[in-house]
Amino acid sequence: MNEVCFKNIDKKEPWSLSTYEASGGYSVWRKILKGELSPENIIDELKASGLRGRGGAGFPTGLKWSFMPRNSDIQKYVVCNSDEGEPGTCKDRDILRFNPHSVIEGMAIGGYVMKASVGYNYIRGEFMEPFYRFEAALKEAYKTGLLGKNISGSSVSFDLYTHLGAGAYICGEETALIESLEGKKGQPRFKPPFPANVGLYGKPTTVNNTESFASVPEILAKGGKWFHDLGVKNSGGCKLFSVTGHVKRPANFEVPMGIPFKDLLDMAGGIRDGRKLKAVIPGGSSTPVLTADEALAMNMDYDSIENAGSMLGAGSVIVMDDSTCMVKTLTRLAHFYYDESCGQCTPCREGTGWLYRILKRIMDGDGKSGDLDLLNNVGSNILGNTICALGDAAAMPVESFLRNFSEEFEYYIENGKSMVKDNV
Amino acid sequence: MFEIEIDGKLVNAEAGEKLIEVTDRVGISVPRFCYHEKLSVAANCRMCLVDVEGAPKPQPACSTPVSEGMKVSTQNEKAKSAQKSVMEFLLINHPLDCPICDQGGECELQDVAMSYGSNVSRFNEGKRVIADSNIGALIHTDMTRCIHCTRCVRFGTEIAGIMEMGGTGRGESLKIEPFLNEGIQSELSGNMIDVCPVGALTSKPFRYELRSWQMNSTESIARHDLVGSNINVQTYKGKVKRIVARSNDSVNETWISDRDRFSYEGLSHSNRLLKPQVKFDGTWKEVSWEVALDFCVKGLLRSAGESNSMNSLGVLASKTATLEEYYLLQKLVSELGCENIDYRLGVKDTKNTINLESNVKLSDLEKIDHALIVGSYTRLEQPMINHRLRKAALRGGTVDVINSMQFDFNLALNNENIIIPCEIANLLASTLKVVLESTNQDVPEELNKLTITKSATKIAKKLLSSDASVIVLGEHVINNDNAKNISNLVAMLAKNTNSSTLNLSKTGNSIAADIAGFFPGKDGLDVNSMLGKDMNAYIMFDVYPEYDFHNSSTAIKALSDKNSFIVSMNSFYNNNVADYSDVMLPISSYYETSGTHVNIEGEFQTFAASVKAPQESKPAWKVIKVLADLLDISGFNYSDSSNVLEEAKHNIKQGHRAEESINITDTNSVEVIWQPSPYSIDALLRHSDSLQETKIGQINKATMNSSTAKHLNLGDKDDYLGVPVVISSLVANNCVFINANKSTPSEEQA
Amino acid sequence: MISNKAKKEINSWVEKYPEGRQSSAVMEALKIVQSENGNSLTTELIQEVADYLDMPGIAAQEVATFYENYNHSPMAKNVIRVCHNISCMLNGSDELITHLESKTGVKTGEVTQDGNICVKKVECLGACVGAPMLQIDDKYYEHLTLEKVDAIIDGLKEGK
Amino acid sequence: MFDKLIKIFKDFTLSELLLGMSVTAKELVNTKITVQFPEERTPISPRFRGIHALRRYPNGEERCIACKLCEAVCPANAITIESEMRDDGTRRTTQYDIDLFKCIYCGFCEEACPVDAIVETQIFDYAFESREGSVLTKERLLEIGDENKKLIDKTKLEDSKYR
Repeated sequence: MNEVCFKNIDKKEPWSLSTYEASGGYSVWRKILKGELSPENIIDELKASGLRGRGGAGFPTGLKWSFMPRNSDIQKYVVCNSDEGEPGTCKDRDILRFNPHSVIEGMAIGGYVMKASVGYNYIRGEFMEPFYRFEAALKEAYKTGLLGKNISGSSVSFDLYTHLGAGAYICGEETALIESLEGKKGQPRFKPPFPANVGLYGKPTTVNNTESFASVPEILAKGGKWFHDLGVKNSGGCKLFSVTGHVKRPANFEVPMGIPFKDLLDMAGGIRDGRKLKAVIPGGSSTPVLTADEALAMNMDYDSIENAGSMLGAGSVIVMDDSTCMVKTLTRLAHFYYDESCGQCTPCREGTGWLYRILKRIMDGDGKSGDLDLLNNVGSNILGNTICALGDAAAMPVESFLRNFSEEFEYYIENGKSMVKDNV
Repeated sequence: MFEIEIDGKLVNAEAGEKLIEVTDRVGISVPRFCYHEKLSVAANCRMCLVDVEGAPKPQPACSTPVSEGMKVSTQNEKAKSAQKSVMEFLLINHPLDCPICDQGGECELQDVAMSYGSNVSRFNEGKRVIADSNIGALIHTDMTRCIHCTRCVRFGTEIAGIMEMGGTGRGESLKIEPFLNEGIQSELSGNMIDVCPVGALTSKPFRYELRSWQMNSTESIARHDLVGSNINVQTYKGKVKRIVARSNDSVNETWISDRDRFSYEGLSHSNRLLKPQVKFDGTWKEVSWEVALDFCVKGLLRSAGESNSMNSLGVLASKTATLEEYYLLQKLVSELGCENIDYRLGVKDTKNTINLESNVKLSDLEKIDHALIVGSYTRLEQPMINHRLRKAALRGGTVDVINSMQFDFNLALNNENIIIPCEIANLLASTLKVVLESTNQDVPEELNKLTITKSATKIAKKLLSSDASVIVLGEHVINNDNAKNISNLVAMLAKNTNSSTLNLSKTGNSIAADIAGFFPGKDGLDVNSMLGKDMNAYIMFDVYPEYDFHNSSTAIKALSDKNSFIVSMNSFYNNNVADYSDVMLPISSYYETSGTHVNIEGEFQTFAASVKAPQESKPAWKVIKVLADLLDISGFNYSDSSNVLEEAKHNIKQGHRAEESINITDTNSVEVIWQPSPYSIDALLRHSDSLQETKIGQINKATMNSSTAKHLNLGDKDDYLGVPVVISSLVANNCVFINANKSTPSEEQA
Repeated sequence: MISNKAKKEINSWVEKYPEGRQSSAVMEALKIVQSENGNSLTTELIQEVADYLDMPGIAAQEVATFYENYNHSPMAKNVIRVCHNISCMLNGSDELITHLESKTGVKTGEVTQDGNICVKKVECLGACVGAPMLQIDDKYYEHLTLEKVDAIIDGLKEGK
Repeated sequence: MFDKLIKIFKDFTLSELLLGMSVTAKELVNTKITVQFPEERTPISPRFRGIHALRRYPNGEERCIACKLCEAVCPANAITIESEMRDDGTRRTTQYDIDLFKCIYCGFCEEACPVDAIVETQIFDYAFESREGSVLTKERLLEIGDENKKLIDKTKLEDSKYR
């Protein structure tokens, strides 16, 4: 536990450069500056490590980095996505707060591999504490000569800046984030072209999650194989899981992939107040909800969760006990997507509002018998028809909530009140 | 080139093409709202979703590039269900007010809903309502109907070049609106009505008048600028009710300027001249055509006097007549044995003015890599040509400008030279010198004494280094003291730098006038000589003296003082015309007669009459024909205006070719450039109320910098030559740039 | 008017972006101007920011209305942003909000009469392990109880 | 022979006459079916298509919004509408004429109307004395609507369940 991003978390001032360097930080970066590591080596190591994008989509990082056109001389960019906003997820905030240098080093390495001399870390606007920490770390790094033009006499240049968001969940989508970085509304772009060809300011760009970048230095220091073997097949390494909801000790845990959900639940102290587990959302609010039985039988890795009927996502485990009213929970989530839809494409703009209004009506006691079919149908009409994944994210919980807890919804429509008596 | 399969059919596709371009080409219909062939792809309406084999989700045809071996279905279950669900989403918040919506009957949403919509709504929640914003006199908004396709937003940023509409807010509360409620200011704004697929943006002057199916549509040509935009004139019960763009990629693509779109309003203005009138003892009497024409004939014959010579007849026409009208009038006059004929009413000295040919195709204009604009604000004066130049600039072309005032161009300028009018010739000459020197050619003596300035070197370098460049000469220099020199210098510059030229000073249908030979014969008088002489008679064709003559009060005085017999043919009533004329013959205005417009490419664009001339007014070419018959002149047996055109085509005249000499004169006093404001250039525009209400229509100012104002002893509350003074540092020193929607300057200043 | 201090601050952001891409700084510029203008923006200010960054006014307006952190009507000195998304809801944020409403005497989204406090319900603030939580200015307050909230509000009322 | 005897018998007993009288007597007491038009009227189907009327909303506002769908659908081209924007910004007719010489009373106008403004009433007995009377103007149509409001409302209500 706590071997990569959180390895210094228990030390004094874990965010300082000295703490980071004392545990081997920047060793990889210095090796690069000395010319001892080639981009190809790094990509091979990353591919061997099995590191998959930690932002939710789980795309292999090594492969993503190899997509960047490396031979042309045009300006390229690496961008770190610290616009953490998926309900249930709060790991990047802690990485920025407690281990900012790992992100800096990871981004610098990325810049070197992809021949991008400029990087931006897009931090969500509300994360002011992490922002100050990161800025301080940047200052330290510049002062020590780890960043800048022709760093310590080498031919490597890397400038890193922070950009602050201003409150829009959609900017967590990489193309929306790029638009936002350009000073526009955070409306996702359609793909193709992919950012690796046309990204920030029209230049090739790679966007990775904070945790992905933070994991890179440790992987390269200890070897891809070491990292891979921490986890299981198809899900290499360890990952941060934010366990929240009805648990005794909600917290972030960096644990090897493939750990049984039960163990993770125990680490968080189990269900609070001696209640029973009712449902689990394993990967953040956009992933399908699982019943207690499904959850208890699964392990925390990509394949196992997919087999259980959901997705690992960003590793945000939301635990619900038997006092939870599922109608209310789904309404809450539907409101979130309704509020955060960017409004660009039709199904999401119109559909999220429709979903929310139907649920709200049910909550207000005005549900009608056909409403559940309608909800399902509207959800499936959004699914797959939008520019970005927000539409899908809004539709997927609806489908899974209705599938797994249909009797609760039917009860609510019929009786105008929740089936769960003492719901919170 | 490779093959792809769409709906089981094999079709050819080119790499880089989008799927929708292929389906459109082969005639497979894919519903769409946000896609527009002349705008960038947004892929936001999601209506064009189709099933691409191998893709897990349906793909939007507008943004999916074709690839070899692609198999696409636009009709299968997956595609249909995606399209139907998008249709439902679009309709849930769209009001059901088609019966009062002006777009009803020509609405893309309505059409697509017929095939993809459901007849029952499953949406039981409240519909979204959005407050409208007032965006000016031309466009009415009903934003509740908006489907957020962002075509208008993209039109603004990409075509008009000013981002005026934007999408504010997010999610369901996304609103398409302008920022400040100042109204849309673009000179191309009316195209937003055309691109809007629903009734959110509709024509304000046309509001609630008719349904689209009630009107007849005739193809016509708009004549307010040098391109002759292709339009459809929509009429109802003999009245022009609306004008919309007609696609023609070699002329106007799918866009037309606001001038072309809304000027029709003037046709039904109460100021139309509707009946022939004759002045008996100083008072006007409405008479029949027979009486009026008889009066004309008698008057003209009497004016010839005993010698029976028509040497003392002057014939003047405005710049807006058709080729046929110019030709017939010219023929009539020359048959009478008179050579005093001219259309260059606004030119101070016809011997010293621009004579430059245009030799670039409009569609090639957007491919040039450099343009030098001399004396023109192309954006407002020639919007469609400016649009092509802007396209060139967006493709990476550069634009240099030599002007006397800094204008708000909507394209990036590389190098802007703001100089006083008398220096323009010097700058061009010194540029020519640089060009000649750097190409190792002999420098003519006249240029030897010139010093080479930095800006001249810059301009020359750019012209020399460009493969396809164009020099654009505008209207601002027609009355420059060195106009002829400037014209010659531009021609020589173009020759030596291998550039094309574009002469924007021949506005209206002047090119047709030249072709028809509507200029003084060898011994004939030009306009200014006529006015300076005692002419016994005049025939004035659609002349509005206070706007058309270079010096209005001198002209009016000349026409009214001398006891000449004056026949005026006009489409609008005008007080001054009534003062000096003896007969007023009501003639057709735009869209009321058949004819031909010759555009800057030299393209003959013939149009038919869309409506009949109102009341007793008649198509002008017929009036001239009958007048010729009554004067017993043979050879006027035309049954149709196309006969006239045929004959005119066989008798194409060449204008005088000016000799290439340069002799620059210097002036030291304050120089005035008088330019009618864009919506005041002809009688029809001046009578179009909605256009006059717009910001552009309201332009009426004499701009000068503070030191010029001081020199002239003027403040910003004063008038200069009857035009309100605006003090601004945008104008070159010692220069006054007047943009007026009123008459031309009066005597005192000339 | 944008003050010189604000301009300096905006410039420090503009420097981060490539030349000609100064409009990337619009989000921060708007925040800076907003905080100088008592926590809210006006159309004039937005136009000024747009002019300063050489971008169309409507583009700045789009940004100012798209993102949540901008206010377009007079705002309280202290904005209490309470997360009411799923993890916080499971941990009693609704109760918290009701409590805050009764404590401040105004509904969420409204400003107290003295212009001191406004409670806003917001979506996930990314501190789910600290649920329920709220944000005032730059600071997060996590693991809240009704007592802790009382103390925070009292602190604000005393003008701390 | 026998027939002859019966005839004689009938003739003498005046039976034919009595038979006839009995019919008369029966009809004397039976309900009468002759309708004294125009004082009396036969029942008419609520769906009957007689002369036209323009209806108003309860607040007195005319219903017609000048959508011209009736004009478009009219197979006899009997309807002529001119419209403009009224000062309050609403879409209204300035002219609404129905040429009764052209009208074939097909009822399409009523079917097409999205706001139930133009209706065909049960009135079939109407006359005009001048040629101009053959054209029902907007004013006349509204007048007919106002005069027969109760009747129109009643018949439309009766018919509404079958629509």
